Amino acid sequence: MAAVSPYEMPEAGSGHRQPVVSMRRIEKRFPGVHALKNVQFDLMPGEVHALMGENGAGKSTLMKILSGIYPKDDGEVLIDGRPTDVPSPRAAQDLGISIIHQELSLMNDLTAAQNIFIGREPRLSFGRLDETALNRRAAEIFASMNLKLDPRALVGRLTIAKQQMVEIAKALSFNARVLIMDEPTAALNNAEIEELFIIIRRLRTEGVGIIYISHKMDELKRIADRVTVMRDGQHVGTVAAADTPVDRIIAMMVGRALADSALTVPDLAGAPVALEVKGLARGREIRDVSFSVRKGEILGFAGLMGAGRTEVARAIFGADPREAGEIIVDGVRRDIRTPADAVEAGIGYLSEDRKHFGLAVGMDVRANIAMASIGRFTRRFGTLDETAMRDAARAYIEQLTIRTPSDRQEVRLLSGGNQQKVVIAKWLLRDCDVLIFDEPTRGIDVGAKSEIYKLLNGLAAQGRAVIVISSELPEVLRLSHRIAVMCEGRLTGILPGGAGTSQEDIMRLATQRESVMQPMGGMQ
Amino acid sequence: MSTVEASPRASLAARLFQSGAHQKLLAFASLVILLIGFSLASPSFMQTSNIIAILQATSVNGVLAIAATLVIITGGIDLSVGTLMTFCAVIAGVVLTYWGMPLPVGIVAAIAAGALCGLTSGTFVAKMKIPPFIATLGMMLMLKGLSLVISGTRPIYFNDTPGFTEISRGSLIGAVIPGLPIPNGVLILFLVAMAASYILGRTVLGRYTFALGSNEESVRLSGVNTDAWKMAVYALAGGICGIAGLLIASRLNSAQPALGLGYELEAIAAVVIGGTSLAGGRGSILGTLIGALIMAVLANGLRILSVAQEWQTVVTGAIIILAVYADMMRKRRMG
Amino acid sequence: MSTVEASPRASLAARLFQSGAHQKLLAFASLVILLIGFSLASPSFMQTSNIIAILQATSVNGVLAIAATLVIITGGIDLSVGTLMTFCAVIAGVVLTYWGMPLPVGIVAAIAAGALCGLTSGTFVAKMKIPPFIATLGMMLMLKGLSLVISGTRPIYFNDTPGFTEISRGSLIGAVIPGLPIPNGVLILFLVAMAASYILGRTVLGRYTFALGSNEESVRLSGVNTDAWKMAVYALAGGICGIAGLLIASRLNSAQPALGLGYELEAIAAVVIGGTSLAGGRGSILGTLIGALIMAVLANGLRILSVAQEWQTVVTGAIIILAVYADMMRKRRMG
Amino acid sequence: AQDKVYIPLISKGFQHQFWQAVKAGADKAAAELDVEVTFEGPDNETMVDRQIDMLAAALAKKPAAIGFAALDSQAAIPLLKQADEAGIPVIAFDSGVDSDIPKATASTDNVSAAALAADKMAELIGGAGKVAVVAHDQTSRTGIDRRDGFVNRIGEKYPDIEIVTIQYGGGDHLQSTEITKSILQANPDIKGIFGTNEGSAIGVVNGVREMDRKEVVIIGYDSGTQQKQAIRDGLMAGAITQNPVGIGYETVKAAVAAARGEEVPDTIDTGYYYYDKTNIDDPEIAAVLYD
Ligand SMILES: Nc1ncnc2c1ncn2[C@@H]1O[C@H](COP(=O)(O)OP(=O)(O)OP(=O)(O)O)[C@@H](O)[C@H]1O
Ligand SMILES: Nc1ncnc2c1ncn2[C@@H]1O[C@H](COP(=O)(O)OP(=O)(O)OP(=O)(O)O)[C@@H](O)[C@H]1O
Ligand SMILES: [Mg+2]
Ligand SMILES: [Mg+2]
Repeated sequence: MAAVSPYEMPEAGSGHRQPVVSMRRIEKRFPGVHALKNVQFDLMPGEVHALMGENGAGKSTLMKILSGIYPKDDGEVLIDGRPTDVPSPRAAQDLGISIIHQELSLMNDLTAAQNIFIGREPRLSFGRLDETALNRRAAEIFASMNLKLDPRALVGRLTIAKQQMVEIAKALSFNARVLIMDEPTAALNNAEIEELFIIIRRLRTEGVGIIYISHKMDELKRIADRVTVMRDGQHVGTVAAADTPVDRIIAMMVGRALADSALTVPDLAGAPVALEVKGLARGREIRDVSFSVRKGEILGFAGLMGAGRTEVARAIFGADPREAGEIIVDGVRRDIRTPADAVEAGIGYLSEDRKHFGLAVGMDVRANIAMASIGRFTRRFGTLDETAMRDAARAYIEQLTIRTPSDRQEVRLLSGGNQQKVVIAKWLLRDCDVLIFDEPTRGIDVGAKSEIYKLLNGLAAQGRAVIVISSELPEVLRLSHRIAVMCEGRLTGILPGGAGTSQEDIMRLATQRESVMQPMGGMQ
Repeated sequence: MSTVEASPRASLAARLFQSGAHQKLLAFASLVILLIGFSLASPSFMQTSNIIAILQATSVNGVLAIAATLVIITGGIDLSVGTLMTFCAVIAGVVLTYWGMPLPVGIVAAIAAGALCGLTSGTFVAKMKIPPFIATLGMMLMLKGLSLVISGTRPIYFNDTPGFTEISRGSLIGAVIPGLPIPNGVLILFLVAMAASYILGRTVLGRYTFALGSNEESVRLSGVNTDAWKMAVYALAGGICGIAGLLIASRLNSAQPALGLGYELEAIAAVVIGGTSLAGGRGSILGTLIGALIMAVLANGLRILSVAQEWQTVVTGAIIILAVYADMMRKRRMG
Repeated sequence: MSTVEASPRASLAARLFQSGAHQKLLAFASLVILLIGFSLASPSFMQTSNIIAILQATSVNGVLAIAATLVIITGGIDLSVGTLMTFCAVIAGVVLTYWGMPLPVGIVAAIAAGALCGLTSGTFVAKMKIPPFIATLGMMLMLKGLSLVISGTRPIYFNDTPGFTEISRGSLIGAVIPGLPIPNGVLILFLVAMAASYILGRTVLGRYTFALGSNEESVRLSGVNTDAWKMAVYALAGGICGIAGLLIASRLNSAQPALGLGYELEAIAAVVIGGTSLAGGRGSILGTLIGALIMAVLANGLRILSVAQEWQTVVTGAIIILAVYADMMRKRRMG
Repeated sequence: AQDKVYIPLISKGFQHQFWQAVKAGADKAAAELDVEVTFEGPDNETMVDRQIDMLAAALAKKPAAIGFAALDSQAAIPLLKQADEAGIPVIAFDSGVDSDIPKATASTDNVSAAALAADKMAELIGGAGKVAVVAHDQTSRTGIDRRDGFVNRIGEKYPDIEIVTIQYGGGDHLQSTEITKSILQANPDIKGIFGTNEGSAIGVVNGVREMDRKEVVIIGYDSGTQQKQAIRDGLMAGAITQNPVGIGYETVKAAVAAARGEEVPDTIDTGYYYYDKTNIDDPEIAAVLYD
């Protein structure tokens, strides 16, 4: 592909300074995948350069080359205008390049502070650790991020969002000149995203160059100076964020314009109740949660991080124990103790943490898609019908445009977004009456996102009950027929969907602390 | 969707290979090198009788290693394979010699006892959440003691059960093809390998075996009754140890209650040399067979060369490391 | 930020506990139950002489288990601890008896030999990417053979080195407090435990030990030379095995070249009973000490009760499982 | 329960038939003399320190006397001294203890017994040819004595006999079988093999049978059902037997006497015999064989 791009390449804000990073003609191949083809990219000091593109476009791969994780096959990397080798993560660090990876890569058995300073521990003589200084410095970083987190908390016990904040803190602790953020906000809620933006703006004024990868289009305008778009491993163009409409960027990403249909809330008054939850409770995490979903309905769940939405979903699904509460599916009280019971009762749950709870990443796409539906592919004597499994897998690969060389590719080799699609395919194939989607679009590109919205609407239209837990309020508003809002383990209210409800309405309920609690929510 | 795939009914041999297809079985090269090396070093080595001796020497350890492979693929480990083998041999002895039951009853009893003990280990692991290492270590000790208790710390002989020694020593193949007196023990090893390979590659149980080792929690959250499947794998492995028990008892024409300790490490070594990962989620029966063969060829070859025993041990250790290293290198080069 | 921390210089005892603080050492309860049970069952059990015998019996396995703990926390496993111990004992024998060097030279030689062998295993694992199970299995076999080769398959006696037996059998404590004739072997176990615990909890090496077991890739991506640190951990573990070698040689007044096989499983069992996870990333020395004590108390108590030997094995297996189960239950209840 | 005289026997092993036969003799004496006997030994003969732990536990029970088959005399000396100081008489059995603490030693002379096996082997193969040894242990006292007794006698008296290889199978039946097969494979002209204990001897028999080399002369050691059967079947030429039941019996008897303060003889030679098809049913031989 020629380096000629159909779009102009505007310079970053101030003057004609030299790019701090310049990547030229980058090539990268994996077995079966030509991940990067003749890619150009540059970064000015003091700019926020957004890197956009569909799932599997090659964004993470490009950044891994820049940060010394993958060797490039061809092309050159210039740092401060000089051709430079980045043979290892250590070399990248020494060059002042710091990266927040898309997939969390923390040591769960170590504390937050220990994670942040791994490899750079403050030391006393004889290799002794200065734990006090370690915790103090971590606390300082957290304070600068306005983050309330105990530096001595074990990372494995933190929520994903908190873990993501630890990753960010770690990247910040390097005081790098180049900061790469690969989907830092995928697991964050609005408040945390605001804090992150404050940090990013501060760094920008300090002259740090920031590469920002995200699938959240609304963030572009707010934070990016320039936008580079990639498609199919190729550089499509680089534009100034301020004077390029989002639609145009989307068009560059997906190669066409996306038509977004408005939400129409169906009248479900007469529809039978598919799932009813009564008095669900466990300790301080879930406090007397009751609600119901009708067939054909999409019930959104909104709330701040740690509000307990995931806990509620897992308790319904039997993944965690519950102390009290009834679960009624299709009018029948079901005794759900394990996920197997839940699936038996027709409930499916797509977890928010695909790597740990959604996928067997060492297995292939086909096996993962079939994982919840093996019974359907079992013939006499327990043998598997591989042909049927293959056909089913391929159908979903096509329907969800999962980018993979074949259905036998190991899932760990897919890009993050495509992995998420595999989990979705798994539950679509299972064909449940009640589907709980926990953050279904985490890490999914705009094009695919609208595909998934279509899909969720389609599921509802087929008469299924759909519960969508999402930390993106626009998404909740865009999808939900009704919106349940949680705060501190309680259901603080259920709002009607559609134009009548605003983000502010939701936030009010989401921050409704115990003191102002009123008996509300529950059954309609 | 159009049909692009190979024929869905692959040949048996293809099946044996298939479950380890993405595994790139390179331990094979080490085996070939060993074979060539020993052939050059000693003319006694590459003779039919010796090849058969090697195969026969592989049979018991091979069957045990297959059992261990299944458990290891789930991400567990089974330290009890050796003493369970002995326990099953003792059970066969009790049923056949002490109770005087007919041969098939003894065979079924040994395999059933193995499956039951495997199920027990599986229950410890799946239901009681005891780490497999401890659950099977405890089982190993318990079975070691129980074998002695049941047998009265005496070997049990099978002199009253004509035909029992045929299980391992006879040669059905030799009866058909006179030039090829492959003992039944080897045939049984091969059949067990085929069956295990089929189960791993083609059945629900096999699919879950890999899935459990790959990410158990995600499988559980897919609505699979992971505990039950895990117990099934341990039970299957136990049943296979029962077969090993029959093989060794038949070969020694006796159930030796004190035998079996130390066999677990040898079996696990064969599994790992064969490329199965102790972390679970990947592995193949063919690899394990090759691993077991490597161990047997090494032992046989060094003995044939009359290498001093202490040096045999040193060389064995070094070659195990080298074989796995060679495997690693090639895997890395192939990406 | 204000100071929130506890005093940075904790007491020695607190340190011993600290690295296992989040571990909730509940194996301890099993130990207490065993102690109470045996005391009630036999008056011979709770006597000073017997308690000292138990501690003495713990010392060698305890030190080995500490070495194994370090490697296990990195997510590896060390099967060579037993034969490495023997190898170091033989080296001490060669240096002291065959070469007639003074005692300190022998001590240094044994520990250095251990560290060197550990470093070799570590190199196999870190540089050659051989799975720890295989690397240390190979090492175990090589060392087993080499001990026999070097010693000429004969025990080496330390009769010409007066004072050598004092390493384990003498009692410095008893010299100070006459009523408490705790053998030096036990003192050494305690000192090794303190040191290991300090290293784990307070030094860079300890930090990387846990970090490697928790997520090696992430440590590597943080720019740490993971290979070097891993090799350091294996070398340290090897050095500790060298101390175990001195202890056992001193206790037996001889280096027994054939000893050591099977000790690795016992050491690993102590580690796991003590709550250290075989998956790596978590564990404590105190837990390991308790695990080793549980094994020693069990063995001694059952002997004191004159339980038939075959039943001793059965009961040991069952109690190991039960102890870990009890631990699991309480951990789960405490979340 | 401690009113009965209590005598623990710490042996070198437990699971092997030989040790079970010793135990049977000890139990017999215990029943006759109305004393309580326990019998314990480590899993294999390398575990010197485990044996010491067993001895320590036995001493803690304050027995009237102790029977002890030392894996390594030196290693046990501190504990034996402790016993001596506590006035607990020690009776050594199976092989001696290099110390004057034991009041008596009930044992077999393994070296001369193995030499007898060498003589028989030479006689059966006509004084010339290749032979091999499948031994049970490379480092234990019994293993070394039987190997050396055999090898030295061949070296001294039979210059035309060549010992081609000595390999060790740990007394494990299966391993000894595989070893034997390798030896037969590598030496097509081998004339005889000596197996130094029951497991080794049975392994040799199995190996010869599986390789169908029935012309090879096998001499075994100890007894047991299979070995006796092999001798009756003519597969094994003959074997050395000790008198394990006698060892156990005499040990307990001497221990009881010593506990009562009676004089006991320094050494109690329990003897050894060569048996083959011709004398296996003699009452004198049958009495010392076990199943
Ligand atoms: N290690 C690997 N082996 C094989 N293929 C890989 C590997 N890493 C990435 N790929 C492939 O390279 C392509 C680019 O992946 P990359 O992770 O860079 O995408 P991305 O743009 O970051 O997507 P997403 O938005 O989903 O994170 C994908 O098709 C992916 O499957
Ligand atoms: N692994 C864990 N260990 C300890 N506490 C946890 C863990 N996971 C969640 N929590 C706590 O449980 C509570 C509920 O968290 P949950 O994840 O259900 O919230 P949520 O509403 O789904 O928010 P999120 O947007 O983060 O998913 C929070 O207080 C959280 O800190
Ligand atoms: Mg990506
Ligand atoms: Mg959540």
